[in-house]
Amino acid sequence: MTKSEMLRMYEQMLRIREFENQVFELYKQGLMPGLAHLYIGEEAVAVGACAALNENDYIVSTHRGHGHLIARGAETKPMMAEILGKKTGYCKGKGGSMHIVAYDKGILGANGIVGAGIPIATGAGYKSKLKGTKQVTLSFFGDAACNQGTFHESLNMAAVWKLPVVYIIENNLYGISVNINRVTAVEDLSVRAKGYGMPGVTIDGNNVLQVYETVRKAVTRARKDEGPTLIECKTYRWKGHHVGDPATEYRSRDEENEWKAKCPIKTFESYLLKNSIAEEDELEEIKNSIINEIQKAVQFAKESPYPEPEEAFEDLFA
Amino acid sequence: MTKSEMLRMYEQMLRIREFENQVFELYKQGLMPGLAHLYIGEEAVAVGACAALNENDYIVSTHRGHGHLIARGAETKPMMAEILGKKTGYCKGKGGSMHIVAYDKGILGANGIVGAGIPIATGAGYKSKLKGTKQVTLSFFGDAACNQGTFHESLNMAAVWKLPVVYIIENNLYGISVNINRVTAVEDLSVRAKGYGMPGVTIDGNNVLQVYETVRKAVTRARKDEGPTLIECKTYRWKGHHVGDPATEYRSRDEENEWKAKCPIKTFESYLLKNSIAEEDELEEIKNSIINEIQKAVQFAKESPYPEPEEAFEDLFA
Amino acid sequence: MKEITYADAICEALDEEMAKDENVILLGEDVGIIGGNFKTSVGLRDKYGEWRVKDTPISENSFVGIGIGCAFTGLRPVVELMFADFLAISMDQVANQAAKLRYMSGGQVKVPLTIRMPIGGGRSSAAQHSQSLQAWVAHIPGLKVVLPSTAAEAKGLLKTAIADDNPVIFMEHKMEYNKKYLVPKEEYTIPFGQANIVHEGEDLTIAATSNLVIKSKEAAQELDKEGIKVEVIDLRTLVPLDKETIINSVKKTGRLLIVDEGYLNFGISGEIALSIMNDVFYYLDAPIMRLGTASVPLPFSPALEFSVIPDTKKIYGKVKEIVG
Amino acid sequence: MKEITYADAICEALDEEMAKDENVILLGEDVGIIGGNFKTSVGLRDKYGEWRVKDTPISENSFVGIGIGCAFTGLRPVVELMFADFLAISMDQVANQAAKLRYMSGGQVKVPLTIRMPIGGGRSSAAQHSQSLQAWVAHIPGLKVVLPSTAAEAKGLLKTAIADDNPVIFMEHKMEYNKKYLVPKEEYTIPFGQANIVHEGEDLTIAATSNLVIKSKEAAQELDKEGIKVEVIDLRTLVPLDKETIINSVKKTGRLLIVDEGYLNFGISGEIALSIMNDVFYYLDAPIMRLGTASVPLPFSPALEFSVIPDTKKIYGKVKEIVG
Ligand SMILES: Cc1ncc(C[n+]2csc(CCOP(=O)(O)OP(=O)(O)O)c2C)c(N)n1
Ligand SMILES: Cc1ncc(C[n+]2csc(CCOP(=O)(O)OP(=O)(O)O)c2C)c(N)n1
Ligand SMILES: [Mg+2]
Ligand SMILES: [Mg+2]
Repeated sequence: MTKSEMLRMYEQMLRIREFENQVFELYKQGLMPGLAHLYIGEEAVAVGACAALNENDYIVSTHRGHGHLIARGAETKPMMAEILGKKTGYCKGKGGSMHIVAYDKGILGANGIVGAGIPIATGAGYKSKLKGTKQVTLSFFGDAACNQGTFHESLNMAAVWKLPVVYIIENNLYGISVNINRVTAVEDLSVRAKGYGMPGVTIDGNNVLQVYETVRKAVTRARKDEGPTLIECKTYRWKGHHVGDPATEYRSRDEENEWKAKCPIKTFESYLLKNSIAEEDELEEIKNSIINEIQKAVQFAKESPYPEPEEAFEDLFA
Repeated sequence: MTKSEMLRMYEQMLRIREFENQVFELYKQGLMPGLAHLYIGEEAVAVGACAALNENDYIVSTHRGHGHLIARGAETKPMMAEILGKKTGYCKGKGGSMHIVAYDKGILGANGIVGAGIPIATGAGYKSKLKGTKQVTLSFFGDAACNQGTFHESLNMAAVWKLPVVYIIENNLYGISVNINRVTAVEDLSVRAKGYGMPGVTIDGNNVLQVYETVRKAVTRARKDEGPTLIECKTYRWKGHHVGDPATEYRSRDEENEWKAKCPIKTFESYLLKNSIAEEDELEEIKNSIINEIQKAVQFAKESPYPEPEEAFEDLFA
Repeated sequence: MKEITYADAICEALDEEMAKDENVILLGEDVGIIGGNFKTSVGLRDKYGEWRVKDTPISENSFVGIGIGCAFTGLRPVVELMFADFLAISMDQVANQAAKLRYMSGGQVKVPLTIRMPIGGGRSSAAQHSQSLQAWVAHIPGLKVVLPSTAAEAKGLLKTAIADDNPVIFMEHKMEYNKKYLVPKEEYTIPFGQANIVHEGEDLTIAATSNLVIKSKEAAQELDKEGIKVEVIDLRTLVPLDKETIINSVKKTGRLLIVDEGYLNFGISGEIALSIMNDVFYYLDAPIMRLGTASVPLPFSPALEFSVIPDTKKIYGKVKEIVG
Repeated sequence: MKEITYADAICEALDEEMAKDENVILLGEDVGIIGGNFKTSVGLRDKYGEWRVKDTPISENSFVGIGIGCAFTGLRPVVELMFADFLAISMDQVANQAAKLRYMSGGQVKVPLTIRMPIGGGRSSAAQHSQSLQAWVAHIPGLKVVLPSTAAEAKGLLKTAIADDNPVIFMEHKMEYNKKYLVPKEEYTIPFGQANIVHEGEDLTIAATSNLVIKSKEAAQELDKEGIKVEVIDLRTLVPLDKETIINSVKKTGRLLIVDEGYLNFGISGEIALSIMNDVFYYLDAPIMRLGTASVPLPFSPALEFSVIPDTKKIYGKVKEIVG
């Protein structure tokens, strides 16, 4: 990995972090309709994974999708505008935080139904396999999604048909308020891969280089038509389940602090500095440019017009 | 296991075989409405498994349910009457072959939706756990049902909550025309148990004693509140998927003959004789009494009246 | 009377029934430690223990099935779906199993199962978390379908649901949870199949469901001032449906407007109209009209969402249109 | 014209579209080696290979989802559900995903997906394999819904479905598969949203779906002899619905009977009636009537089943009741 590739990953993690911070601000200011599920703390997963893709590959995201979208190259202006329900948003205000699609980036969509993106990702894989296009699809989903029937059904089909899909579990320990240990008896969710006949591995989801390396191998495997892989990334969401959840009742501040100490961005920053890959001021510059960019995205979103009521009746049928 | 217990198992296997033979006859004579899925060839699974139960335990069956019901003690007269759509049937003609319930025997129902009985069985287990009744539930289902989401979801919950349920896969190699190897990459479906954190084992489903022993251990475990077990029984259905399927297009006569040579009844018969547990004429007597019983069941069913059209409007709400 | 929220009223109904009958249990996502996504079961896990108030994994189809297995074997489970939209995931257990098992067994078993879920738009929850899918369940024989309006209605009807020996789909409106209402202090229940006239009038009948009953009443009060007397009927239960109350009212008023938040197309309003048509046809002074959610997925942006769902103003406008 | 079965007509439509466009694929249980449970894809796997005609595991919700993923990325998949009852298992992908993804994306994507499935009773398949669930899908914005009557209709409409850039629910009647019909020899398609008058008359209009069109026509021919002239309309597609043809006919006849095999309660007939009410109200000589399946689960025994589903005799009887 070149220096510029590494700095790109660093930048992308920062972009997600700052984007989410500003989404939270907009929520607190009462400017955001509905809710949003923040990706803060999990940045290394999306960024490491998407760094392993080619331009014409696909990703399928979840309700906690901002991170995946940014990591895959979605633009922050139309994302932020969408989150505020504006006409200039990716979905013209029809989708909102949970449903952003950026088709031109191969982003087949976030999804509000837990587990529902997994078969869709598998279908994208089916198409690539059938057409021999060598495109790979990344399917992101949470620990809790691993208990939906779609996880099981889709992974089974992907394995038996050797589809070019990489399944990435973001195990942040919780599905809303429910700790994964209260609803699943196994320690590592990646063991389920054995039941389908595909490789499964559990890694540190806060280590962007490890995520990148692991996903890269899986992507290569998929591209060579050797089939899917299940990768479990252990990570943590720093904030509540959504912007309105204080996360006070079901987990401890100690636990939160323990994970914050393992901040994926800080960790990578130290790595870059310690190994003299980058200088402090270089990183500072990136930070400033990101803050600036996101500020502009917020401004763009705020200043954009709402859609006209009649637009509600458009875009139903092609 | 006592001699009389073994003879009881032998008798039950014969009862199923003869029952199914006569169901097939009724179909061929055009006396049976709809279709039926015959259990011929798989008798050792139901009989071995149900022999391990106490009187107040539960079973949940499938579309291929006649064998489970008989093994669990359902009476052949109201079963046959139900299959012919008669008023004297277990369900007064409303259910038919795929939907027989015999609540007084703890038979919570056959089910026409593949995989749908698994959560229902799991719920019966939940009740036993909550109430501390020590009742165990057997959940039967086929190899193809293992690819339904309900399999995954239910086994996960049973494992994490340590519910007293024993899950029994009848791997007869096919879901209708589809060989399990064409839709699943793993050799033994019992490996999936690991993904939930429960024990899983694959056994010879044509060996009634092995089925009995394996299920007995799992039942004991469940009764001691140690949780569920997944047991895969390798077996084979001798006939087509249902009475109308000649099974000519998707499997070979050689394969069929190979499995017929492993007939669970013949195998057990040889065992009983070789180990001098029973004499030929004892077994002959059992056979004759069974033929006689099923003949009476057929006669009962044939002679029973159909329900009156108005009865279609009864039994909707309690 | 006391003033409590709609969410509290539901919690009270659950609490009272759980206290009375230890076979009543509650299953669903996040119903335990945090007391439900909409705070409808706060404190119940502490009071009744984790086995009677169970946080489930995200496995809707199967935990509804677990509810059925429990109901089959002697319990009276209440299963919560976090959003009515998740009916789509659990529809097999709801419609092919719970609804049919008694009938298919020839009456051998009963399924005393209540399935609760929030419906409705208005919170920018977008297309997959805002649907009012009563048309799906009302269509399936074997399910009772309840749509309470106020907190008092929700409490009384939920207690009846839990005591019912049949599967009951209980649809709560998510915009109501935090609203306060007067609720009787003493214990009470509200029977199924008895619609409730919440506002009397002679000029036009509105038959409404869920919180559109409240909005219809608001519209009626506004119309009162203009001398247009609207009778507002809270349908309460779609199955069983109290046709008699609607018929009697329409015979008096000669006009009927049906108001429901489900998608208008192929929703419940056509059925309600047609099922009373024979009885009221020769009394009608105007065609039967209805209001529903426009037949598009619920859009996210509030600039779009409010244009597609019915509200007080739209009800008011429709009445004026009909009355002339 | 040539004489082929309804199943063959479907197979021909699939074959023609697959030959024309290599992006057309077929997914479903047993569609491959044995050519479908109802023999609607015989020979296609041999012709187009196992990747374009794929036998799937029993994973309905996910293989519908796979169809969506394929449709998203450039294919035109046809997914087969072995029975319409299994919609209940796949409803999330059908109604929350396929129907909504285009809209939620603000029009960025399209979902050219056809989902085929058999509906209907009459084979003693009992409660879980006999349902006609058109009301569920017709209610969901974003889905087109097709119910062909004869083999010729099935072929022409299926070709249109596959060519459509939107999700189409295509419901075949299982009692028709083995029946022979005349079908044009040359290639043809039938557009959506254009109902078809299959029998003309002035006394009463029947608007019917699926194979009840055929039975309605039989009844009409019987009634002809008695001088009762019935106009029979084959609705063909519920979404889009050709209201104009119904309205014009009812304006002429003054009477409407809607006939559909879905459960009567909260089924499609109420909607059809109400959606044309404003246009025909002052032309009506009698209340609009309808026939549907009685609202109980489909019973197994033929002694019971035929008493709950509509047939020629019941249509005949209902017409007599209305007309005279
Ligand atoms: C099918 C379904 N069930 C429930 C929900 C409500 N819900 C939204 S997110 C969520 C938790 C998801 O947890 P996980 O998959 O671990 O993802 P995370 O939120 O932790 O990123 C739940 C229960 C939903 N949106 N869809
Ligand atoms: C959900 C569902 N999908 C499909 C079917 C049609 N079907 C009935 S039995 C069957 C095969 C079941 O195979 P398996 O589970 O292995 O049981 P077996 O028939 O071999 O005993 C299928 C596909 C069904 N009844 N339910
Ligand atoms: Mg999580
Ligand atoms: Mg099998």
